[in-house]
Amino acid sequence: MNRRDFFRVVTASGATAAVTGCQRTAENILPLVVPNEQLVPGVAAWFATVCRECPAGCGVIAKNREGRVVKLEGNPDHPVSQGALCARGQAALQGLYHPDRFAGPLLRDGATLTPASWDAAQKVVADKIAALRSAGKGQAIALVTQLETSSLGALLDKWTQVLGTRPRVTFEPFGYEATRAANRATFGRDAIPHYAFEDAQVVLSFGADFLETWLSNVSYARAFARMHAFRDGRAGTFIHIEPRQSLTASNADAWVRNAPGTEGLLALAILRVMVDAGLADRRFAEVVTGINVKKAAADSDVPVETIRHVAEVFAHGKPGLAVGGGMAVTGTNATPTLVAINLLNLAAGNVGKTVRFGPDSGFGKVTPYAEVARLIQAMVRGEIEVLLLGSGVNPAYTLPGGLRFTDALKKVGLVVSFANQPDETTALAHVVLPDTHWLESWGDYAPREGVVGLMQPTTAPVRDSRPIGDTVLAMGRAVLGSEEGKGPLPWATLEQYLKVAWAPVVKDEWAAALRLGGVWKETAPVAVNARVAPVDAAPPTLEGDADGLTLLAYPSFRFYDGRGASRAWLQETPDTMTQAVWDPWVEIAVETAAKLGIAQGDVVRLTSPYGSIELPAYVSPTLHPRAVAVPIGHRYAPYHTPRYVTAPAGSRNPVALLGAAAESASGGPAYLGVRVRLAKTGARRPLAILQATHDQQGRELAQHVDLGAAREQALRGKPEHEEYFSMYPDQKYPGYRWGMAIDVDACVGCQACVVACQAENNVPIVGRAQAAYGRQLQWIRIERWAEGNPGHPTNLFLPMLCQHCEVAPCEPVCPVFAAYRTEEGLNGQVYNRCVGTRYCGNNCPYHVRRFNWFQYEFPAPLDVQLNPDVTVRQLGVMEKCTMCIQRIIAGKDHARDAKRAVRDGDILTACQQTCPTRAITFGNLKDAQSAMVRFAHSSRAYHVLEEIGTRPSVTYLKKVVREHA
Amino acid sequence: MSDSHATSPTFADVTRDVARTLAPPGNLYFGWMSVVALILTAGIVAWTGQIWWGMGMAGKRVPQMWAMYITSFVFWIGIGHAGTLISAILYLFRARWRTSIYRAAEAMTIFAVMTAGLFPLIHAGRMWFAYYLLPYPNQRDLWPNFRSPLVWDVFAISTYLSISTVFFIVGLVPDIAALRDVSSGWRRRIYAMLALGWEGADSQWRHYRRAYGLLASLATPLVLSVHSVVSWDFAMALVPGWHSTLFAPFFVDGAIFSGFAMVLILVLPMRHFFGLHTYIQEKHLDAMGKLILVTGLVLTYFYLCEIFTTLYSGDDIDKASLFWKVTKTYAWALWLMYFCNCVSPLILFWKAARTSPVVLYVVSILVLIGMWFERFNIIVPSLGHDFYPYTWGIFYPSPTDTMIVIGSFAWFFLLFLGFIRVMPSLSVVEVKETLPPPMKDKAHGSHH
Amino acid sequence: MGAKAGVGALGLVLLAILVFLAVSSWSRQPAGAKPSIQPIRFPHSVHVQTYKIDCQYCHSDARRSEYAGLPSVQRCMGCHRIAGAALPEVKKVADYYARGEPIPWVRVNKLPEFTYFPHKAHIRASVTCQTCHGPVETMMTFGAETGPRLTNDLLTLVGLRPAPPPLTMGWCLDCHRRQNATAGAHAPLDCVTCHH
Amino acid sequence: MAATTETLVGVFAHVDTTVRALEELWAKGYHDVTVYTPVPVHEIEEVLERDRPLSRVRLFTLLGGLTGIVSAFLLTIWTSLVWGLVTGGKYLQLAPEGIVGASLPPFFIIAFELMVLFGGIATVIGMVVLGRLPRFRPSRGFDPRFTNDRFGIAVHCAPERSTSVREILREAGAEDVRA
Repeated sequence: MNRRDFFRVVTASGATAAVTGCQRTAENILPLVVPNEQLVPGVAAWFATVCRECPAGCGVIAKNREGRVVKLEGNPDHPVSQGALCARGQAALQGLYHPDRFAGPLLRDGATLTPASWDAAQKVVADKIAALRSAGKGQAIALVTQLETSSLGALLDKWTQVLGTRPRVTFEPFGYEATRAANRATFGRDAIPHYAFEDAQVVLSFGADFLETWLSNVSYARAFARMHAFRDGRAGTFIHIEPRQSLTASNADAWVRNAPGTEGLLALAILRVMVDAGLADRRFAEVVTGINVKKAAADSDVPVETIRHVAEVFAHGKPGLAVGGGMAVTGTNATPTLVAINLLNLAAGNVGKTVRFGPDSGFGKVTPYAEVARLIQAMVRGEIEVLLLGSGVNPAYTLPGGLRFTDALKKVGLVVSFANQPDETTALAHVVLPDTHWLESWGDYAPREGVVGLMQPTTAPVRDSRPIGDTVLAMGRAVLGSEEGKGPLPWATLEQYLKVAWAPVVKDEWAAALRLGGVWKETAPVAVNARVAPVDAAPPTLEGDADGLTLLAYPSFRFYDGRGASRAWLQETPDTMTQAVWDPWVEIAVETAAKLGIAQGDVVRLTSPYGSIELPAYVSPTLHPRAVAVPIGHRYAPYHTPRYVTAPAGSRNPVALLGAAAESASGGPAYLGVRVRLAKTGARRPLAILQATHDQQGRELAQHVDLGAAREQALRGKPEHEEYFSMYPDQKYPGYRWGMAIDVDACVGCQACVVACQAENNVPIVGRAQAAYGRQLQWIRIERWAEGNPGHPTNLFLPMLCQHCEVAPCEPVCPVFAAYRTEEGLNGQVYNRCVGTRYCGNNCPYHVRRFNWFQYEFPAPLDVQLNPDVTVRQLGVMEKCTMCIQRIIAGKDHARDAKRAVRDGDILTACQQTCPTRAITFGNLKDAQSAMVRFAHSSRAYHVLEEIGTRPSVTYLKKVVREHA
Repeated sequence: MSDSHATSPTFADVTRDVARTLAPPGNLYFGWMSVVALILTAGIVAWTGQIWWGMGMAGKRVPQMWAMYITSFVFWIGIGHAGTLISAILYLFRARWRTSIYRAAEAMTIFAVMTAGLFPLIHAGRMWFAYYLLPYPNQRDLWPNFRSPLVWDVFAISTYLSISTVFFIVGLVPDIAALRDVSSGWRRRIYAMLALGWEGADSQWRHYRRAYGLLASLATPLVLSVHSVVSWDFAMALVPGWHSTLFAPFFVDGAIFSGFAMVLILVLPMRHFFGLHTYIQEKHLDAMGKLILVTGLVLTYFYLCEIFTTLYSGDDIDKASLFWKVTKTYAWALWLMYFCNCVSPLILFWKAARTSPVVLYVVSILVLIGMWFERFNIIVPSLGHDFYPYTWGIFYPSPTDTMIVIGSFAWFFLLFLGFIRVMPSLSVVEVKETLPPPMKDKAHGSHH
Repeated sequence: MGAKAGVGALGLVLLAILVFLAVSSWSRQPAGAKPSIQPIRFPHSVHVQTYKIDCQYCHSDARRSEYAGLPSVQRCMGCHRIAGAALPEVKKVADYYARGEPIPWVRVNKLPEFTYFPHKAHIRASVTCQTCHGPVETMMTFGAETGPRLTNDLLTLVGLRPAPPPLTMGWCLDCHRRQNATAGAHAPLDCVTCHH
Repeated sequence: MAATTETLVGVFAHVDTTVRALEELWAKGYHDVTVYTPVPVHEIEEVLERDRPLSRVRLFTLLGGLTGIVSAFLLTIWTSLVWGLVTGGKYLQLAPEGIVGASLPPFFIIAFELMVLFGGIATVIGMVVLGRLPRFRPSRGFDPRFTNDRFGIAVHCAPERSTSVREILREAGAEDVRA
């Protein structure tokens, strides 16, 4: 029996586990026809695979219950994710169970796509290809896919060769072409190295948003936490240079706001200061002779002292690490800028230490944007007659407006899309051959040299879809007229090809490799020869009005290039900096807003030479006044509207404003390439912002301590604490007493915990209007508290969830004991007992209790994702964080099976499990040896609103602020 | 208004005048009834929608998980208090002027409590499980949480409703007997049933009088306790602006204040339309006016105390909450409340105002508005600006909760309008008691 | 005389409360579904009593999962390929197997969906199946009548048709408390253990 | 039981005449008397209550109130001991070492409310029982005027003494005397 059938049978049995409502009608229980060793109904089975929500390629494990995937977690054995997973990865389930997924192949019939059989749809494509081939026009066939580093890529390349088509184009909107070009120039190596953040003492980032989307955000966030966390009185330093206070910038010990496009100037100025101060090798003197620090300071809007200070801190950190990237570092000067950054790394002696060539990133295999642009030009000339677009590729949305992709596509006779849900490109396609979701697919993926993750189906296909590999093989054979097992394309399926390809690697260890999630080995750094030469990193040339504002179009950490946007979980997860959900916005500096009379929520029209978009304004006190910033990737899936949000007409995609030109040195796109004009439209569309204010009003919710003081306290211990006094006897805990420690210093505000919690605990989506009105349901939220100068604040990220107070204000007010304190120190919330008086919600000083204002729906098939261990709440009941009581029960159950007590680390809450920086620790407060208790007794420990006397079980650790970073 | 007894009515006059109020009503009455019924229907439709679609139909949110419904709940409970005060406390104090209004006031109490009692149900997210709050033996072995102020509410309000009703019915029995004996036909049969065979025999009166006195002495502490318990819904909570030991007396006083206003609102039209000027005289209005004035002044004192204790407490969060209430989004509601409750009753320092039905009516309406907003100001702004700045927010009423609150007034007036046409809205017996007893030998009776 | 009557009246009120107590505790609602017709007339008594098959031979997930599980059709056929192969009801099983279809059994014991009941923990604590499911081994048709209906109770009294015990919360709690008090067990009494 | 009694009813328009009649009857030793009044009249009660014990309604109130207090404490404490759930760090539980916890104050509120409730209901029950209510048939001496504006004295006496009674009532100023 093959795997897919096997899942299908189990799925049939799983269908009995109804999850919502309390129906009392007779229901059927379907037993398996054939028993299955791996899947026991009621017991989770875990399958390792690779996350394909972005090209970072994190290893994940999928939790399968009764044949249905219900939760994703980072694969703890995988070297990239190391057990963590970001918000986008967590939300991949919503792609799998997306209500808009195509039910099967589609063929265009006039204006609409109509369902067709696989045979018919494939035949249309195969016939066309065959016709072109026989006419000798193989070059009129083009295949564009997302980054496929391993077997699938190889198979597709083989396919293009066999059929004599154009070479495959690997299209990634964020391809890091300039980094490759700079490394080519400096090190003679066309590659993106591995950056060892964890080994650095000082990280100097020029716009590289490595905590959001840059290269491999989970892996780098974890490494960053290791480097930056306060441990034994020491902590690394992180300096970030960017015109906008991004999430990454707000995690920096020092954020330097520069004028857009001046990163290269600054890098060279820093190098100049280092050389002048004797902190760098003399051979760098020649490359910086032409650099005037004062002029660079004036051009970049950064004070000279700051440049000197940054240089000093960077030079003294041994080793340090300078990274550059992000969308502000694209455009006409991208390669010189990155060369300058390379020089900094060279000068500080970081290459080979923290900048490691050898374990090169898979991003090196991306086809440069310039070639994609050439393909589009060929389309415009009518040279392309068949265009095959793999899933994950949505050029109609992600290609710059200046390229006029949509017009070009109209010249193509047959556009074939393998996307499995509708997007801007499938709307223009002639044939849709839906690819399976990656959670349903075989495959492999190498995020970097030496690490190859194996992908396996973790569930039966939710909709009638086929792996792209299988489809092209079938079509290829049809074109060639060959049979399975024969000819140049003998493999029946991608699975077969994969197993053949892997046979020499894994030999007999196939099952073990599958279980582990892939094969990885240490890849030694490769020595590189550097070429030190002067570089001109003058600010980029920008198109558009000279007096316009520089447009910073940057990828949203929630949606990447728009791939994640169809996931409602991500839409409802707030952007940490603005705390806005659903709608995109244009970030406008206060100065600009005041000048133009723009208030927050005013709809503003942005016009560039290539188009215009309309977005509500977010007035930012931190943005550089010469810039406006718009996140990329905000789009709505059909089922979102009007169920959750009403989408205004017109484009809101900032990429549409960009020009087509590629940077000459690297062939990369210019996300920093245009100036835009702003105009008020007169309309208003207030943003759905969850946080009322970023000002703590002195309430010390998120606390911080200076590094010096933290060192002092770490040595001497915490100052004495006022003893708690009560007229009532203390509660006794016969068994465990659960608690949590959250390190505010480690939290980077990535929101992964929010989505993990949503997935684990069946938290519904409420939609834009409801969320804006304080009715969002997430059990955990990341608050951003800004301290100090509003224009240049220190941001503190505070994950706030139920504090499980020992003297909980919510409990005694409940008339029916729906809220009560368990014997294990949790605040229990019994949904079926709850009457909905909401008294507890009022009385909770933290306002972490959530109320089911309506009967929230889980549009099919999203309901299949629901965690069977957690009740789906009815309308009118209160809910809140349970500290994953279902995981606690499972953990205790396993411990009892092993006839022992629960040990530290046996139970991980969903938020803790997914946290890339390990900011959250759960454990038994009665176990003095547990990591949680050590945190709770740390000198940095405090409780939020301690003075109320609620005695929370959640302890926070103060953020450590570097006073002179 | 018959002028046959311009000086002092006789016992027979009283019986006749009261019986007259129960004559078949005219078009004006039915007109009002249908208006009220229509509004009530709209309220019921709104409630039905809320049950069907969920609590989200009302304007509640985080942080204002309580809003219009609890405001109205406290408002109506407060209204009820004046009735019990008049019927029980003033009875114990032998305040004879109460007799002409106490029946109407008592009915108002019961209907107000019946209205108030709806609101916890309307407010509950799953009202169909509201019975979980009752202590009844169940298969779950689970009882209510007697530490919860809401369970205290259940006990206090159900006791209050029961005792008020019992007190009311006990007071009605001799009156219905009197009506029975002057009416005929089906009315007589119904009254005969309700009168329980009351004859006014000495053996009945002696137990009746004793029981009535005992009920009055039970109702007196009860009326003080009920609003104290209601105030503890707030005072027991942590919310800044709620967590105050002042609340019990503050609420009780406010309750009586608003209750008297409602009594006037009900009694003045009754006096006008039924021509009861003989029984509800200027001195009655004057006494009511004085009570409103006094309770209003006491309330003003409590407002000042509230502000003073907050400012003096040194609690920054409390102070921030107060400052916000006084100056920000909801300031209009606060200042409206201060005007209605503190300033508008001051006109009653003038006797002319106290005896003018028009002035009294206007002041009463202002007081009711002010007292509704007092509860609103306690609930909505306090919650909107409490401990946690992340969730601070502004509450906007929705059509549903607005309609339900308006509907509750309709429900109350519907009950009252129905009552005055089927039951004696003036106490026959007690009014007779206040008259000089008929004496043949006038000199003989003079020492009373 | 009068006072006596009053005391009598108070007594009546108390009596009414007692009657209410008795009635409400008697009327514990059954948790099982209405009797329904199973696709195959499966006699537990024959399998358990005549052939001495252990409960967990068929309901093999009970010891490792939340659910007790039903035997796969293959497991049924393991015996029935030969045993009783000619019986009409067994032929139905064979037909399902031949078609590769699961048998659409009708659920009998169903707890509300807000209740998490793990069989595994109870098996580990050596709770017998009969404790909750009643003397299944004597039943020709399982769960044809569930819950404490009056007729059922009366029939039980005279030893006719035994009813499964009521799967109500109070009943669960009684057992947990009894086990903790007498057997030194650690049966949880935390609400959220079962309701989460 | 050969003796039959006759009921003579005197209808009075005034309180003082009624009192006069009563005093006369008392003086003559007629104590089996029912007085009907539209309102309770102090002067009449004074005569009637002279040799009667106080109404026993208050005994009902006391018993009811005490029952309320006791049952409230029983209910609250017993339910806590049955399942002593902890809320807000407060509890009252049955532990192996006895009753633990100190969460009693809220129970006084319940006790107070139940005291009033039970006391009030018991009072009414007392009134109903002692006042022989409800009465389904009018008593022999009742006249509908007695609930309006007339006072009545019904004297229950042996038939042979009716003349004397009639005389007394007339003397006192009865408007009408009937059998």
